Amino acid sequence: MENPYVPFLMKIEEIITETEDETIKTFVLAFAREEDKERFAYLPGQFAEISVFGKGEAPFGMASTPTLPERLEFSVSKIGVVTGALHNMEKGDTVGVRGPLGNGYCLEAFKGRNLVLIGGGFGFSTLRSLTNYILHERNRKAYGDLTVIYGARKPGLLLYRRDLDAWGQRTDLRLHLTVDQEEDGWQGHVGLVPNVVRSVAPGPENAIAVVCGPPAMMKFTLPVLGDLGFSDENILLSLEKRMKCGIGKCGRCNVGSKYVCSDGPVFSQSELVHL
Amino acid sequence: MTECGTWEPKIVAFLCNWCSYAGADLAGISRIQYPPTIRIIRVPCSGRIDPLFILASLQKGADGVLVSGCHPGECHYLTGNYSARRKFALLKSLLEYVGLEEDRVQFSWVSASEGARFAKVVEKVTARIKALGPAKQLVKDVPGGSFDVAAHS
Amino acid sequence: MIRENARILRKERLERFLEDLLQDHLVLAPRRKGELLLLDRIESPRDVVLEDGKTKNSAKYALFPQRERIFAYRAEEGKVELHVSPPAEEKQILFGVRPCDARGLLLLDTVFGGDCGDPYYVDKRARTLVVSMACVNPGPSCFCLSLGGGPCSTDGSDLVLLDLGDCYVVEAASVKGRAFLQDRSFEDAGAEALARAGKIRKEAESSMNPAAIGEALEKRLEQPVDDLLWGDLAESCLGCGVCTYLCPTCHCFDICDEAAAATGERIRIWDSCQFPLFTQEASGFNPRPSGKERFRQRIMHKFSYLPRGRNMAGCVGCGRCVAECPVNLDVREVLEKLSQAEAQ
Amino acid sequence: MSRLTREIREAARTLLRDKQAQVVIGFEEGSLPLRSRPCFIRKAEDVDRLVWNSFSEINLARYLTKRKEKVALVTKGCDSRALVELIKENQVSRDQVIVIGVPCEGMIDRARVEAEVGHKTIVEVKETENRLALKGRAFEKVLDRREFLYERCKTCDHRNPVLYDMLVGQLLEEKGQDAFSDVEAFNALDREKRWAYLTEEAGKCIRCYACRNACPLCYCPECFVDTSQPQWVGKSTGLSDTLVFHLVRAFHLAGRCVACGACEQACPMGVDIRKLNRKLLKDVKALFNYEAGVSLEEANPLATFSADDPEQFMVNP
Repeated sequence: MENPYVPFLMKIEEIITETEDETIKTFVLAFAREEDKERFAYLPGQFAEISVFGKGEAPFGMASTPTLPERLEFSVSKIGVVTGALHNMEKGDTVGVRGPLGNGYCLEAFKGRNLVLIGGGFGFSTLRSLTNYILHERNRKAYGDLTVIYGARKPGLLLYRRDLDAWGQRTDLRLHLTVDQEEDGWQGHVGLVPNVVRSVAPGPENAIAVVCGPPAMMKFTLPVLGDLGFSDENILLSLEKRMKCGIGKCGRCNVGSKYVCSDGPVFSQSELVHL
Repeated sequence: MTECGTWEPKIVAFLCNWCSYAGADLAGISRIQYPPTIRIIRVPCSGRIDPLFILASLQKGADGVLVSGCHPGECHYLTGNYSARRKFALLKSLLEYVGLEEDRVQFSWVSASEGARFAKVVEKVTARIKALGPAKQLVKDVPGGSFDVAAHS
Repeated sequence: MIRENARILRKERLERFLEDLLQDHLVLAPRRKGELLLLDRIESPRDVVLEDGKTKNSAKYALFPQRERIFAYRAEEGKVELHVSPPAEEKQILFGVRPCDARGLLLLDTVFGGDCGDPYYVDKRARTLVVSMACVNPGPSCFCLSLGGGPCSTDGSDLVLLDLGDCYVVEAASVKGRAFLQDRSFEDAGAEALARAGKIRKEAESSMNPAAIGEALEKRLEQPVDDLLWGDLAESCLGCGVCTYLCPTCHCFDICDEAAAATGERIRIWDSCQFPLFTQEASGFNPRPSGKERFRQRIMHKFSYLPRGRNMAGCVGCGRCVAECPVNLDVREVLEKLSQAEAQ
Repeated sequence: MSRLTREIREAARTLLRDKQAQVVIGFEEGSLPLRSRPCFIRKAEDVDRLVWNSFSEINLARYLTKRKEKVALVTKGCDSRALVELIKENQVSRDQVIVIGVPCEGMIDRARVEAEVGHKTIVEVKETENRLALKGRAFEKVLDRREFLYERCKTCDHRNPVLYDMLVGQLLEEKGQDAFSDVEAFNALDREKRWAYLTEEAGKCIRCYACRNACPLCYCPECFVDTSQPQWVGKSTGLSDTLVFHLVRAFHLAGRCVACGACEQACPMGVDIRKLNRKLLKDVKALFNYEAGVSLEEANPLATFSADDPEQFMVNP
């Protein structure tokens, strides 16, 4: 039988420093074998375990989009042992990848609906994946209005500036960027994500809200969405927990009776209130 | 390696910045010969040495550990080496008690002006460790699977 | 439980029987190592100790060992090679494990088997024959009856032996067990032996006083329990891993790398929900910051989440956690208090 | 009911009734034969749960650190010594604890009792004076409790609490000084034999950390085995890592270990953890003339020094 604990190898093709404090880098990985690429069919919102050999594994959501299947991108914040080691790696180095793991966003159920994507800080990576997926010319028609609300502490900490610039030019997407601390030349919103959600006030009709970000942001955004008329079934959250196996066996990432890795990481708010 | 009879031990030497490290430096500047067996780790003071450093060195494959600091009374921080001496006495005795080869872990005092003494300490320590052969007792066995590790080193 | 197809193994033939098994099997059985009674590999039938109750380690040790290599690697100059060891092929027999341990394997089967199974466990399980020894003399920490098992339960076993004094009644409890019996010449158990077996079984069961743990508790745990009560229940808990490591059903693990300069291995090792590091995130944030939350997790996982998700409690009542807890924190009392606690 | 049990209950009742203490930490009957266990009494009407017997082995000082309440602690000799160290290390304030001192005649090593009856199941135990009456399903046996004490209790020279606010029972005569003959005997073995013994003991360890967590002086918020940056010690049961865990833990207790045996009695695998602690106890006494947990004033031997401390072990070229 296939061994779900053994990673396949990928090469680092590019490393992009995302933030001005250099604590978040995006690693662009290339498949070494065609069969790995074919096996790695994923949905936005899924994640993978990245191995740095000798240091261990850590889970990261795919920041790339399945519409560009040649490369995988992972944005990594330098926090612990594995992430620290990743940050020390260079172009051409080899890492291990295990996945795709977990359940992504249910793209089928999103069809024909208006989408409100709300992200904060580092949690934006899978929403970037989702946004790029929807914006792809093959997919865009299948979905309704797309609103993206994304906040960071300050402008220099916003990820994916190249994408944000491109999205800003488009007419089929409403992009609201916000920062906690204003800086010279900043043209977006100023304020915390929940407050921006309230002022932007996306309509709940035929809409699904997807929230991903730090726990505090999620906690304060939920009641705002409730006030705006979003029902719990139409609010999706992507959770983060310490994980190891990624396949619902090692026992550490549960919220109540559900494992974030194998039952999630995407949950609807209506599921979560029961846990 | 061992088989060829030219085995040289790997000895981790924790040297205090103010005395023993300077002593080693002096030995170098003065071109005093001593065995190339030591791998120096500079520490602020012999008092900084946690027994864990010593055991971790042995786990990672050091054949011996030398800890050296300022002579009593000459510590840059006044009493760091006095505190260290108590720790070392207990550690040395404990390791011996559990049956670790006695000379794997050694301690010395070398001042900044004692380049020659430093060389002699290294000679003596090396000779003792050489007599023991490669360390096995605490070495952590990290297999390379089917890879023949020895063939590559 | 002891049915028609039962056979007889005379005690004087036990040694010969084990010797035969040792020919072509790895045999693990209770044996003494110093004062410890351990389930461990035996070299000779004389190593086996069958009368002294359950072993300190549970049967999971044989199928889900504390340390298991996933792969070895060599990483040099940006290049990495992995080496995954092929599974062993030797057949193994767990001889003389207690019915509670055998039953614990059923829970492990649901976790490690099925879709996206754990190859290590699944492979070992397929190569393993479980021959359990029914308990004629349950101890004061035993509570298997309260969890749907029993001192002579056949759940999870391939064969079950019951001690009649001069001989064992051997019963096949699975297809594998039946095939095993067919291949060997055993006497059929006569009506007299079966009657004695039934009597012994009844006596063993009636010597236990089962507390009702089950649906009522499960129902109760669906409702929130006062946080203060969890604090009280966990007050004496040391937060060590004795209960989880010796438990036949606890299966949480960690995956980590052990590295030398260029080579190393990735290993899978037991971990415990009772340890703070279990859920601590790299940022330092810990969703279960104190012993109270970790104690709650252990109880809820065993008696609420697993029954809901896997249809079986994460407890078989072997009593190891009761007997081995350094502070005698008795899970039976904990469950009783939880059952009685008023809903919030 | 023993006199000590009665007096402990009386003391607890008074302290709780007069609100001198918010919680009394003592022992209650365990749920199994041969066991007592910690209990936390907060209401005067619950004091009758308290007992004192030959199984009151746990070092209750373990429960003092990080506690906010005013505590009355049932304290035998070794608990009191742990308390002294905790006070010296600023982990517990003397004012926070009312010490109910209990002179201790030693605790029973249940493993010995179990071995004595051939590991047959014991279902009931009655203790009267020095007699221990055991009942199993098909046997009865009476033992003299004095023959089944823990090793450490046999050589204990601090049976009376070293400090107390109230005393139950009567002070016992202290035995003579511990001669550490066990350490001498082990030291006399060949080096290879000593190493073989230690590796065999470490090989039994399952890294459950019961020893550490039961120890009243292992209160570090993060143990050295748990650090990840750097990760000093591997997490698996490999022999090297397990040995380093036990060696360094023992060393961290040098000059602090009060020889209470909490580690060995917590260990489910019967690892001879005290082998290391005993050696350090002996050395600390011999080299620095210090005994942990005896005096509130005397400085910890590894926090001080003397100009003429021994150094004949140093390399002198």
